[in-house]
Amino acid sequence: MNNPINHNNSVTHVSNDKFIWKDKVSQIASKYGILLVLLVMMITMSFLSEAFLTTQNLLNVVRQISFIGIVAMGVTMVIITTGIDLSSGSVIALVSVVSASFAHPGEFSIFVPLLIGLCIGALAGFINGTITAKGKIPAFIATLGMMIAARGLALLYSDGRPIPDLSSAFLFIGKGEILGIPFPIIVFIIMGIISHLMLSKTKFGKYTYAIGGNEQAAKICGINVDRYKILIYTYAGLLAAIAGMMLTARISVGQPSMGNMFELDAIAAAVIGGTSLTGGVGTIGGTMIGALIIGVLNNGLDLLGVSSYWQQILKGIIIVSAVLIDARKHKKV
Amino acid sequence: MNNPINHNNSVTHVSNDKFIWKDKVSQIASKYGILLVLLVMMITMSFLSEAFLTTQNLLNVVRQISFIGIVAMGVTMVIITTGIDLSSGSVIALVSVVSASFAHPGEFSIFVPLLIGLCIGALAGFINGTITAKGKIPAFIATLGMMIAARGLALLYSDGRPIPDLSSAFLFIGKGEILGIPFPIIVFIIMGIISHLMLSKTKFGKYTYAIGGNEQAAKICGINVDRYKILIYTYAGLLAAIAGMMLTARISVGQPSMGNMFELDAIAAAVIGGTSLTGGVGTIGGTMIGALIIGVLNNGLDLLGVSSYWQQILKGIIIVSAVLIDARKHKKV
Amino acid sequence: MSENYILEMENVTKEFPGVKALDSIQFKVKKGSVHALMGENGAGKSTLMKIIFGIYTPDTGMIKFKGHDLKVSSTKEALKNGISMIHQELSPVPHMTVAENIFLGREPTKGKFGWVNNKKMIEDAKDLFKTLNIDLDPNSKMKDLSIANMQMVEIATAVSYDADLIIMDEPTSAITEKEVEKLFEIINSLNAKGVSIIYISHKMDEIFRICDEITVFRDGQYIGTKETTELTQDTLIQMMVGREIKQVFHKEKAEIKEVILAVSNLSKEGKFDNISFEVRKGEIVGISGLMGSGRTEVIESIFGIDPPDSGDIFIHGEKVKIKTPQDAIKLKVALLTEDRKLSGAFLPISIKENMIISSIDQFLERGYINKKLVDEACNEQVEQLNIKTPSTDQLIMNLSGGNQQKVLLARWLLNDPDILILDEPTRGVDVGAKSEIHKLMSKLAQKGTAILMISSEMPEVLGMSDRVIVMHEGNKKGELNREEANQEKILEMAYS
Amino acid sequence: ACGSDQTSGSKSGEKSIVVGAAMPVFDDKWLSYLYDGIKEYDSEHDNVKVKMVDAKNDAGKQFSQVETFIVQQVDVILINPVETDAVGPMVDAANEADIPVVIVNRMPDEEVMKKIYAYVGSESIEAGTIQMEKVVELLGGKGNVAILNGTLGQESVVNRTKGNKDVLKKNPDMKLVREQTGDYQRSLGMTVMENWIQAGDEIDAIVANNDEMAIGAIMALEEANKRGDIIVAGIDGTIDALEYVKQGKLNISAFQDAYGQGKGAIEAAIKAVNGEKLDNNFINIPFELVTQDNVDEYIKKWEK
Ligand SMILES: Nc1ncnc2c1ncn2[C@@H]1O[C@H](COP(=O)(O)OP(=O)(O)OP(=O)(O)O)[C@@H](O)[C@H]1O
Ligand SMILES: Nc1ncnc2c1ncn2[C@@H]1O[C@H](COP(=O)(O)OP(=O)(O)OP(=O)(O)O)[C@@H](O)[C@H]1O
Ligand SMILES: [Mg+2]
Ligand SMILES: [Mg+2]
Repeated sequence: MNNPINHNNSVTHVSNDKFIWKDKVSQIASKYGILLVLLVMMITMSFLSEAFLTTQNLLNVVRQISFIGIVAMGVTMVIITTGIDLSSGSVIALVSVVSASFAHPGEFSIFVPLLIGLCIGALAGFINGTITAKGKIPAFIATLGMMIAARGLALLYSDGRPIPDLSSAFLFIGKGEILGIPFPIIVFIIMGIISHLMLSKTKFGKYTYAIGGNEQAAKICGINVDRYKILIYTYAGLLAAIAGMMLTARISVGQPSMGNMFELDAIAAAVIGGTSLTGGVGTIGGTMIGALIIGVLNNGLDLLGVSSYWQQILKGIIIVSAVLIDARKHKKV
Repeated sequence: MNNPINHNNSVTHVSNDKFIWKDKVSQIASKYGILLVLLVMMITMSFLSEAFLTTQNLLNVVRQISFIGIVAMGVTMVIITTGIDLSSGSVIALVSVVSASFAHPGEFSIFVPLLIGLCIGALAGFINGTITAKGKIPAFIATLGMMIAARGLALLYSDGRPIPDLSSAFLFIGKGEILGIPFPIIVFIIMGIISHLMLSKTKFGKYTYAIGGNEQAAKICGINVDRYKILIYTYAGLLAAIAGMMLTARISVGQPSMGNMFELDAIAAAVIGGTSLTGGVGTIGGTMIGALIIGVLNNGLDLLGVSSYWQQILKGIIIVSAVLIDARKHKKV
Repeated sequence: MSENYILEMENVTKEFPGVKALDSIQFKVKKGSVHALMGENGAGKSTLMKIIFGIYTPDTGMIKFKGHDLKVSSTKEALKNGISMIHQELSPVPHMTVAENIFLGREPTKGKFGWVNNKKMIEDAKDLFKTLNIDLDPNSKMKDLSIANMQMVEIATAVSYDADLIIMDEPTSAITEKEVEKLFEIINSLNAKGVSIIYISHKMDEIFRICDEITVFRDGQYIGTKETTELTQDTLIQMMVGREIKQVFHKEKAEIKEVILAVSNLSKEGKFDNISFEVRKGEIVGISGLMGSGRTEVIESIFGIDPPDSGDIFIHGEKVKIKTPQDAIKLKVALLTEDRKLSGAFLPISIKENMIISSIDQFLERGYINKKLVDEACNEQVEQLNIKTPSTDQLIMNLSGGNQQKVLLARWLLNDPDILILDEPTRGVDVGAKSEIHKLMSKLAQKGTAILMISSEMPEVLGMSDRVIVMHEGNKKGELNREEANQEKILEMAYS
Repeated sequence: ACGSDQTSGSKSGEKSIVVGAAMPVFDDKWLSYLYDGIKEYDSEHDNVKVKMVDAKNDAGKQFSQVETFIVQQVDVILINPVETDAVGPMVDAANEADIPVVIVNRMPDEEVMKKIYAYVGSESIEAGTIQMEKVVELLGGKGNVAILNGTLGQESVVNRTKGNKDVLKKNPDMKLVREQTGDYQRSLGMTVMENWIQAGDEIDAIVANNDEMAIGAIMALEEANKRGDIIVAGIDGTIDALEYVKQGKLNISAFQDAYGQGKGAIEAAIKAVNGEKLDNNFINIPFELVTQDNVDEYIKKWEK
């Protein structure tokens, strides 16, 4: 009686081996399908180019996607609630120029630009969330507005010019290394773990899925849907700010044109990683794999010296193929 | 939205006059809300700038948005089926360079570039539709792939260079006028009427709404959902091709960088015009108004000489406000 | 003898990942008969119907329709062959009109461009409603209808195909006695025209009233087919459950104590007017009334989903303000809504998560959800409510309707409410499970929970309630004690 | 100041000259100095009002903006074309309305040159030419070159790269081993360089379409300790880049006097309104090669 589930499972009384086996395969495939796609890509690449499977190159790849990867985590949560966030790229730009302007050597403590950057990101997210939740308008429009306006603010603030001359403490968040591992990678992993725990182990996470799964039911279950939506968008803004500041430090300059098209890459990483745009489905792990797929693709095509034009063509085809293969695995028998 | 279960305003048993009246107002508001927003914007503009309400300027505004407007019609249909089309901008670019390359004076009949352009657009749409419908992957990914790949193809075909030197017959479709009305405006209106009739009067239209409203129900009623989806994406591709060729003629040169970010404007026009990203809802009329709102906004801010940075900031705020006002009107009393 | 049968199925098997839904079953329907298909939740009834209708393809098996081998790979073919179906899960296209929904996929056209003839469609729909005696406007949007009316539209749609075989998968789960009578009239007239009907329902009295033959499935297996006259309720239940279930309503005596919930003069414009009643500790109060009488609206108001315009709510004698469901939940009120798909289940999410969502705080340990606590609590519910599933990690989407209902009930039980409001708690639930839910209600009442139950099933109202409130067009028509309540009295009040 | 909210037409008092300036994109560092050249002139002259608009790199949009200027009946239109091949129709439209046109920075074809009042600037191809010629010189006519392209499809990218390649063609011992787009962005220049380093080809010179990508490449090289004596060349001569040149990190840049072009353009525009005749309507403000030897001279230019 300890295990009522087995006991109740009278439907599977035909539990022959073949049956269970089929089940397992399909479960594994659906859970790890996109991971398999990533592995296949990596193996293929390592045959095509010797340079691919070196520590340095792999570190490069992960560092390159760590910025988009971090943004994509917030975007994943937003998409799980059936929302979307088009503003990430512009928020990155705004955070970049403002935080850079407070990060000149010898002016302020390192905490000033960091805090200001985080606040701007969080505020932008908060506004996105509030307009979407309280204003009852599509997230697409709310965040599109932010996308346009935040870029304008970034340009206005910087007068369209880059802001160089950053303190070495600030530069560390983009260029530093700890035990040989680039700082952005460390942040990527830490934020991945935090976001994963938030989504899978906390009330916040369960509510996120519930809101995406059935918003009406969520309300009836006593979830303050508006409040959680605002929280989720704010978190997404915060992650964009982190990525924005690290990227600024990485290239040693605050730039109002930074993060162009980032939103699209971030959404793509989430969707490739299995997040459903119809809501209720998605994981941080999947998104991280999605981001890695994009990274390996970019890196691989560069390593192979494929020309820019062909790179684009192949990139389009490979992204679609990766998701197609994954979808095929999910398919019901 | 506060009532999770949909018993609506048709509570007939207490049918006092006040009630019916309220109902009417909300109906009108919900039908014409966004039109009212457009009118308010136009009236405001005509007070702020004398130049706004001149025939020439109004023709300019309509011509400016006719390209995006035409694309947005196809995008509207796609969104009604719960899909999305991110590829329009790139398809425009591909059509632009290929059709331009066949449109040099004295080489081919005018029909050759036009036909080739249309075929390319339709083919791209067909591929989008087939991958989405048959491959069972999100339209976001399928059309994102096309967005990247078609841009690559356009660059490859043209080697990244513009293709000038077009025949006057070809140029007519972008610069010509009939009875003083610019040709693109005429095409915009004609395609608007055709698309509207398709959507509201034909089986194709009914099925489009049915697929978006409840795909399962549509399948159960014997509708060949896949086939109709493919048709819809193909039509969207065709419209992108028309816009692409007219735009090419308008600026007298085929360009691989043409149509950058068009997809976003087209989607925005549809959504501002009341098309719901969750499917099943949307009209061509609404989308045309949505496109006009974007056009009046761009033109107005330029006329007023608002500096570019502030333009962006204001544009973001105004788009959100327009939809907010519209949403408020819809709200249940 | 083959020509006597319109449909013959043999050795049909269908597996889903982890579940053998049908295990080489047989099923035969005589021409011009009404054939009941019975079985517990998850027995495989809907699965078999979906196979006949071309939604699923069987793994193995033979199907003969009108004496010919039937190979249907799409619903289109099924419809063409003369089979139509009322689906268990309502599946409306919300933003389209009633007429558009009815004629979806076969719109009348006119002119050489093939324009859809909207006028004719509306006329046809009106005619259809007239012959079926249904009072609905074909121009109204589907999303604006009550579930009951959506159900009537589905019935009308299925009938309008002029099919030889109509499958009715729980057509009465969302409608009240009045509409059930209409449906039975429709079935009788179809029968007279020689149309065969497969009828699935968990309501015993319906089966015995209109069905000629009964086939029983249990856990995906064929148990037997009998003439209705050969069976009694008890023997039928025994076939279905495999054991004897004697008493259908487990109403146990509970000590009725002080008033917990009292509402006075609750009104909402256009919805209901001046509603007052009390519910006591340990008491089960039923609310009866016709479809659209405003029962659901009243309890949704109390629960804060759509707060009332005026009137007061008292809990434990104290006046309370409930503006949102959160307020209600804090006051230990729980509400099981009537439409599990729209406002109940989180379809893409697991059973487990569906269960704990509104009582999540009790599973938190230092901010994290304690998996062990969750598993224990969920497994206990699965056992107590006898929910059929291989695992609580299964998506709720993949459960049969009745089992979904039980999961949602479990969600609210985990909240340990003082006041439990149930809106159609046994909709689509099989006899066995129904009696378990009833038992549970009794047990909760004995523990001191106050239960307010809306039900459109007269036997359930009469069998379970200590008191019955009857509503009509947004007004409370009266209250009857358990002793004085009977079907005639209630109906009289409900129709007045 | 520029674009401060005056409406169209003239105000009371003396008739002021309204200049419509159609600019390609605002978030470009180099161009922002060109705009400064225009804006400063505007603020220094009370009788001149400049309306500056941003086409966001969209030729169609630029056309619309020019049309709006025509509707507003500005006195002269200043265009920095998004697409030089697309500027013809805009000029035609302006001419039809009797509004003179001055084009700045990106040179249109001969046909259009005949129809405009003046072109102020240089030729993109020249930048690519002088940049690569210096690279060839430094490498002694032999070596492997990698090119970092700007945003694909843009006029400057096409022509700067063409200039690069024309020079390579004349030097058979020079080999183009890699060519990839860095989208004119420092971060992407860095990413592409990282990947090239991993690919392990022998590269003797990185030739970038602008300074930002060149700096990105330098940063990637330094980080990988591969800077060595690889030659890195950019274009634009931005302040950052000049600093890099001074430190010897960036070997070559091609300075283009943005401020001077802006100022020259608006001066030409005013002349057009006043009906002055020009002897030659190509007002050349050429690219100048910057190396460590002459960098101070250019740094001084920025300082003023
Ligand atoms: N698409 C599916 N995927 C996985 N399992 C399924 C699917 N559809 C049905 N099942 C399983 O098959 C079994 C039979 O389900 P079915 O819906 O046929 O039951 P039913 O007899 O109609 O029950 P109810 O009376 O509750 O409607 C159940 O165990 C159910 O969980
Ligand atoms: N004939 C009808 N026409 C239109 N709407 C109706 C009709 N009947 C009911 N409704 C809708 O149903 C609502 C009341 O239904 P409600 O669900 O509160 O009643 P109920 O007594 O619980 O009925 P049900 O048995 O359907 O649950 C009304 O507000 C109305 O929106
Ligand atoms: Mg069923
Ligand atoms: Mg009800």
